[in-house]
Amino acid sequence: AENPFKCAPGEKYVMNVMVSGVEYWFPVYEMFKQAGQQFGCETAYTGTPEYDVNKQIATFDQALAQKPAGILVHPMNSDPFIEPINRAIEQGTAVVTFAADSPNSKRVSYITSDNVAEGTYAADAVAKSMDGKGEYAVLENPGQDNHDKRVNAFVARMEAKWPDMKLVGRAASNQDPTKAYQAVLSLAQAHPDLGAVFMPEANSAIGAAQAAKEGGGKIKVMLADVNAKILDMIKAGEIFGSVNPNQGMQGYMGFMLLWMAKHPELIDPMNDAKRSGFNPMSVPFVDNGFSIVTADNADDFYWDKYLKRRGTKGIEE
Amino acid sequence: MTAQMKSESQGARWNLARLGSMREAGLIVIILALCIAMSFASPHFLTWGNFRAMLMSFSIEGIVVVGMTILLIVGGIDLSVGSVVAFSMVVSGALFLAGLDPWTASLIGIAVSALIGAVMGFFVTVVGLNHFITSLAAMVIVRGLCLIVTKGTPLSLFTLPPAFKAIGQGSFHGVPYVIIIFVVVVAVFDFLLRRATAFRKVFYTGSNEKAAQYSGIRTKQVKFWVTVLSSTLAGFAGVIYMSRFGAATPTFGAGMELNIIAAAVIGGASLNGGSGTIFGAILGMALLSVVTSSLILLDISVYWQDMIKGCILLAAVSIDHLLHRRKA
Amino acid sequence: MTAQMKSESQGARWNLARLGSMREAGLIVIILALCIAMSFASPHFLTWGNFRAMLMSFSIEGIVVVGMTILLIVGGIDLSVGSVVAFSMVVSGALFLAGLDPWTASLIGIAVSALIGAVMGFFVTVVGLNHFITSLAAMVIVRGLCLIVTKGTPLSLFTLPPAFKAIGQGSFHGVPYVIIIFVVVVAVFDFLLRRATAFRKVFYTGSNEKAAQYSGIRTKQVKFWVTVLSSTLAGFAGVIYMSRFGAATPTFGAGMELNIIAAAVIGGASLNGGSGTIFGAILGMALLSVVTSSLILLDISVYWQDMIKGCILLAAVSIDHLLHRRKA
Amino acid sequence: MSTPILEISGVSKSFGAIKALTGIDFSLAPGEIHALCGENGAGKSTLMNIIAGVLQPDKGEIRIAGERTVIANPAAAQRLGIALVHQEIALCPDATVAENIFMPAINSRRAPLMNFRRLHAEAQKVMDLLAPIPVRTKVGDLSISNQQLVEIAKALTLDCRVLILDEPTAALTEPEAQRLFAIVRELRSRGISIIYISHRMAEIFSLCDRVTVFRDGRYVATDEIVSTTPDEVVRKMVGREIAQLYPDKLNEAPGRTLLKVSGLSDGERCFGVSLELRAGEILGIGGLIGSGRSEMAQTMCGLRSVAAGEVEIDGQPIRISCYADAVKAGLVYLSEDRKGSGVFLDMSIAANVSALDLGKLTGKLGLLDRRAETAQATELAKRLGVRMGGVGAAVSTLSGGNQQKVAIAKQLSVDPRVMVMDEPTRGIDVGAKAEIHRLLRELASRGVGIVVISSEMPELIGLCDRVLVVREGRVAGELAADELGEEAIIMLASGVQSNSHNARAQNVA
Ligand SMILES: Nc1ncnc2c1ncn2[C@@H]1O[C@H](COP(=O)(O)OP(=O)(O)OP(=O)(O)O)[C@@H](O)[C@H]1O
Ligand SMILES: Nc1ncnc2c1ncn2[C@@H]1O[C@H](COP(=O)(O)OP(=O)(O)OP(=O)(O)O)[C@@H](O)[C@H]1O
Ligand SMILES: O[C@@H]1[C@H](O)[C@H](O)CO[C@H]1O
Ligand SMILES: [Mg+2]
Ligand SMILES: [Mg+2]
Repeated sequence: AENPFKCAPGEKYVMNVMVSGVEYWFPVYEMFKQAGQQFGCETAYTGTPEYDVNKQIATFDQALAQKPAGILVHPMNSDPFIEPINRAIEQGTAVVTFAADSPNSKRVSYITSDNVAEGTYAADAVAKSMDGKGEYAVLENPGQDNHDKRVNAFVARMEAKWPDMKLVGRAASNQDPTKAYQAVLSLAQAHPDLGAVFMPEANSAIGAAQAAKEGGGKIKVMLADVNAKILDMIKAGEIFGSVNPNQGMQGYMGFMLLWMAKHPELIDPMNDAKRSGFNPMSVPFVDNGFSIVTADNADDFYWDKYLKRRGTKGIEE
Repeated sequence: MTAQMKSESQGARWNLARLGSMREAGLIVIILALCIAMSFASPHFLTWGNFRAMLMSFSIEGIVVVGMTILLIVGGIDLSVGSVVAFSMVVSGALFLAGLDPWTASLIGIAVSALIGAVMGFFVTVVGLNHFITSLAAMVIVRGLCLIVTKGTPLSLFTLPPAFKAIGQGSFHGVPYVIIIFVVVVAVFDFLLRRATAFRKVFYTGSNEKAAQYSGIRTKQVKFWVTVLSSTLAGFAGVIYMSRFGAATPTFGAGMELNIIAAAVIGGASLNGGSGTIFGAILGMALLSVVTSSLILLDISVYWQDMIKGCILLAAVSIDHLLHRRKA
Repeated sequence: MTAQMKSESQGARWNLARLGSMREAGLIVIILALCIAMSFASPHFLTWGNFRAMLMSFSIEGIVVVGMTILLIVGGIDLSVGSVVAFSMVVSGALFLAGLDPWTASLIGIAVSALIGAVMGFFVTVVGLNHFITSLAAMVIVRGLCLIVTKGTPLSLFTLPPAFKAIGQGSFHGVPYVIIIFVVVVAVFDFLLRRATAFRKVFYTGSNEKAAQYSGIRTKQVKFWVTVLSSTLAGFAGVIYMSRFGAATPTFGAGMELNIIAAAVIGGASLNGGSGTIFGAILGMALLSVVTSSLILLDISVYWQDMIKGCILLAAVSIDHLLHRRKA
Repeated sequence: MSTPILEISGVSKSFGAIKALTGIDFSLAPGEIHALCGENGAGKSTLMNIIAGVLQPDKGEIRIAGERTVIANPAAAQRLGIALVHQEIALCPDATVAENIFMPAINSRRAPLMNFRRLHAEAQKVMDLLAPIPVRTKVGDLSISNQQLVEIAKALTLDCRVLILDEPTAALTEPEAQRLFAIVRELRSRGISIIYISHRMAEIFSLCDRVTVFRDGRYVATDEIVSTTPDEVVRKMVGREIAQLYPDKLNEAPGRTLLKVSGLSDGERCFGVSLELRAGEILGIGGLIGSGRSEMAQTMCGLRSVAAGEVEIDGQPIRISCYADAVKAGLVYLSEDRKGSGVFLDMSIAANVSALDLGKLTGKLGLLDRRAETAQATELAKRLGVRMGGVGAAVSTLSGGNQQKVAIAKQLSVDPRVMVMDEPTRGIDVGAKAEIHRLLRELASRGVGIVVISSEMPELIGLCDRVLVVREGRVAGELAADELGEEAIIMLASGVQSNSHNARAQNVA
């Protein structure tokens, strides 16, 4: 028979995010796009450049108005997306969430790296390098779910497994490098023995790492996510390390999940789906894993090098 | 004289002849021109779905714009609106989760917002601080309160009863209630601002506070109540957002104030007080929304969106200004 | 009269007797009070290290505050400063990565920032838009340009030569260059603003533009150049940030404008123009910074930080206002 | 005759549909003081603004010393040696008196740094010529009349060939005005040409050499002062004879007490003021600039906080904690500071007129009856002869005198029991002034209490039945109708015996 893994003409899959100009999404889309191309589908990258759920929903709605086959969405907040996602499902557009979820909606699947595992791993790495003893602090971005999970997991792991590691300060840096800079400077003043600081994203880390460096380099900086600057600093030993979600897998598997959700006729599992009219494609959760970025492997995480290697135009196609 | 009185008596604002001389005419023309251009550029633009998405995206904010415009007219400004919207959501949401029925919870949320307005009003009229710094402090404090109430995590209000959710998510013969509420609020306040005696005092106070005092107007009272009104409308918007989103997010609406103020200013409100219309401010909001959604529909690269958006905005206000100036 | 002349001739600003009557006295008292309270609460507060840390954290922003204050005095406002800071970083950074030496690259970055100021100045003085809407559009456009240049990813300038990095990271006999630059910029502009003939025109234009015009002052020119100055200083700050962080982040400085304006307003600048001092604005900045770092030092929960910060801010400006009013 | 220093020919200027000037001719000889007269809205200020580069003419030309010139902006006018004291005070409220006085000089100065010591010393010297106002004061803290003096002092510092004074004395009292005249004469003797705009005929006839009259934006005539009379000038201005400048005074005993003030103090500028106003009479209040007349009136009406004292209206003591209380009790105050607190410049004439009592224009549901508002404004504007495009026009488009009429219309729109009017006819032309005086008399005879604070001596004498004179915040004395005279008022006001008082042509005004 004919290869079933092919899109009909005009079949389009869309990825939708907030703060769309930010680097994290690009490698996700890169593989989303690749999977789409391999299936002969159209793909598009959409979203709002702002950190604003209302605006993101507007772009989601707009994308929806064009009746795409599926949307891979990073819902900035969970519940506000229930109604839009359900509306999408009703009109026949498949929806998969990634990196953040809307669990109460009818989205088909949710793909993410395990934020708790990331925080836990980061805690272990930091504690081990300090021989399980010392003071640490965290910078936060209160209100963003995946970031909160990472921080909480980090702290929880320390408490559970490393009793001699002492949490001496928490400050909100809200993804702003200057706030992170000031926070780390102040923390270092209040706690001269501060040995490590963890933050759940890369923007703050640029400021935090600089402050740590000016403090004489005694403070180990640990974070999640990467960018060129972070990688350079990791290589130079100025940043201790980073846990980086496998963005490529997030995008690729995100597409696959969408595609399957849109083509349930390909699957015929042993259950009551067929008889009762449910979508037989049921994979509620996928873990796309994460990488530990150290000086050894940092070179493989540069976005521009990756783009050059692949010879594509990134999100602009 | 008779002719004048006649046009006056017809309520006349919608009279075609007068439309040409309206402050808002320039904006209407520009928005229409953009829409026409867009309908050629993208087949998706002139669809009910897209139109609905645009209206939905600004109608709740539109309620906040109403309060802000009146506050700008009196010579004030309110940077705290985004925080108050969130706080109203959060308070109502928390009370609902604590077992209150959502309607009562919402009323309390709105009342608390009004109270915040009253506190700001106190600092402005009794202590004598200016609106900018007072509302800036309020913005920070109220955002802090949101974090304290929620411990930073969004409240999930999945269990809100359908009747309540309908406000934000339901529709009447295909027209979402949100849009209906928005249109009613705008129409009522636009009318009141043009016609009601109480609101005339707002213009006097904003135009020349001293002259208003010398006309026996209690300008402090006027400023106080307008401040309360702005916060109350923000609180009302917060409740509708809660119904629409079925959630109460502590970080919601951060940065909203700039967009709101921009809409009012584009629509002709002066930051120095004394002038502005609700209708104009809503057109300002509509302009911002049309531009944003056009860029998305045209599939403009995200890298370029902000730049193009800013340029269109600048061009639009320049054209509007020049059109209007020529007339004056 | 002789006594009066004498105090004048002593340059007098730092004369203790006059200090009491200064606009800034209230703020100084409040900041000192906070510092004293803090030194009891935390043994780390009154250390050179902490003082240095606080200075470091606001000194670059302090340069932006200087420009903003002058712009507020002339009756303007600049919402684009955060974007311009980022753009200056990004342009200089990109040019450096393209092979230019960092000094030339930085000069170009600053020049481009000045150009942005000139474009805004054009829209304000020739087209006739107000500063608010013009700089709002510029904020969006310039942020967009940052995205276009960087494609959304921070530029890593790890390879900047040590001599250049020293500006932002090095120090001279223990005093960071950043602090030295900050102090010099503030001192120079504070002096000029009080004493230079050219800057008097800024006050006149902001106080009553018409009166200034009637006196032969080309107020449009004044407004134009002040707009350029504000952007140029923002660009200069951007270059120093680049040197400090060894990176150029397209999203850098988003939301910075509110903090900057708040500092100037706390320090006595009026949003209606005509008054303000650099020294006051820097005190405003210092107040904000002391509060922020105190909260961290005291290990206040992140959920409570905003609320407490806002309350202290409100209390401080209220006390300052009342102290000052009593005198008047 | 030598070439005129300034010559205007065929200048026209319109604002939209309103023709402010039509083919105006005017010429100013070197070293003369040339009066410019005309009704409110005749176009005087508009022409001066054209000469000073503030406005551009639509048609016509300007010659300076025979040479055709375009005056593109105020800086250009300054370079040509033209200085203008604006009718509406245009000073920087946040700057000191000294800086305001020397603003043009500071602007053109090359020295990079300010020398504040010299600035203050020199400014004080200039200021003292007019009044001893401390030059380190912020202008915003000065009363409106003192601001006017600063505005004049500012013009004196300019090295000019042509000095234009647009109603400089509108809020000045006799002594300040006399000091100004001495200075103006001295300038003339140095060859400077002066254009002097005023509605006070006495001043014109004692000061000027020639007089030009405008009517409805057109040139009417120029005469040598010596060969004309005030009556003739007025006739040319108004186009008709003005039979009687002041209405008849009260010729019966005044009625019941309408307003009684006892022991009123604000603790700062007025102390222990007591006065009584009775039905049918017009009470005048005189005094020097800064004597505290305005403060007294403002305190009475709740516009300043009361430290001690009582106010009774119709025998009823009233509690006034703010002005709204006074208005409710029927006590209204007309501000001397038209631009600052008298009118809403950006708002329509109709909205200005109705500001004092919106209640009576409010229908059911709290909505404003705009038809009634329009009708009210139209009626009052007609009664006061406001020259305007329509009651929908912004007040800022009116001439100074017409703005003042709007401010008065606002007071008349409520039916007050007592009106306290601070410089009510400031900037109002002779014809309209007579009209307003008649109106006040008529109101008084209908039982409305009228208090008139005026710096214009002839007005106090011609209009009032009784005058209180205020000195340093206290009532210095009272003059009955038959005691009224300039000398008597001045003596009480200044507290010294003035023997060589140079009485002006009293019969004229
Ligand atoms: N900006 C403006 N817009 C519209 N009309 C104006 C404007 N300025 C002046 N006018 C009109 O031009 C006419 C002349 O005004 P102008 O101020 O020159 O009168 P004036 O002779 O100085 O009167 P006054 O004695 O009251 O000062 C008036 O009818 C006035 O309403
Ligand atoms: N806000 C103020 N601060 C300081 N002094 C003031 C203030 N307002 C008024 N004064 C001063 O108070 C005195 C009396 O004021 P005012 O000028 O109102 O008196 P007046 O008798 O009404 O005279 P006129 O109205 O003719 O000037 C003046 O010396 C004036 O300079
Ligand atoms: O920090 C990033 C982004 O902020 C986004 O939320 C996606 O996941 C995280 O790794
Ligand atoms: Mg005039
Ligand atoms: Mg007075």
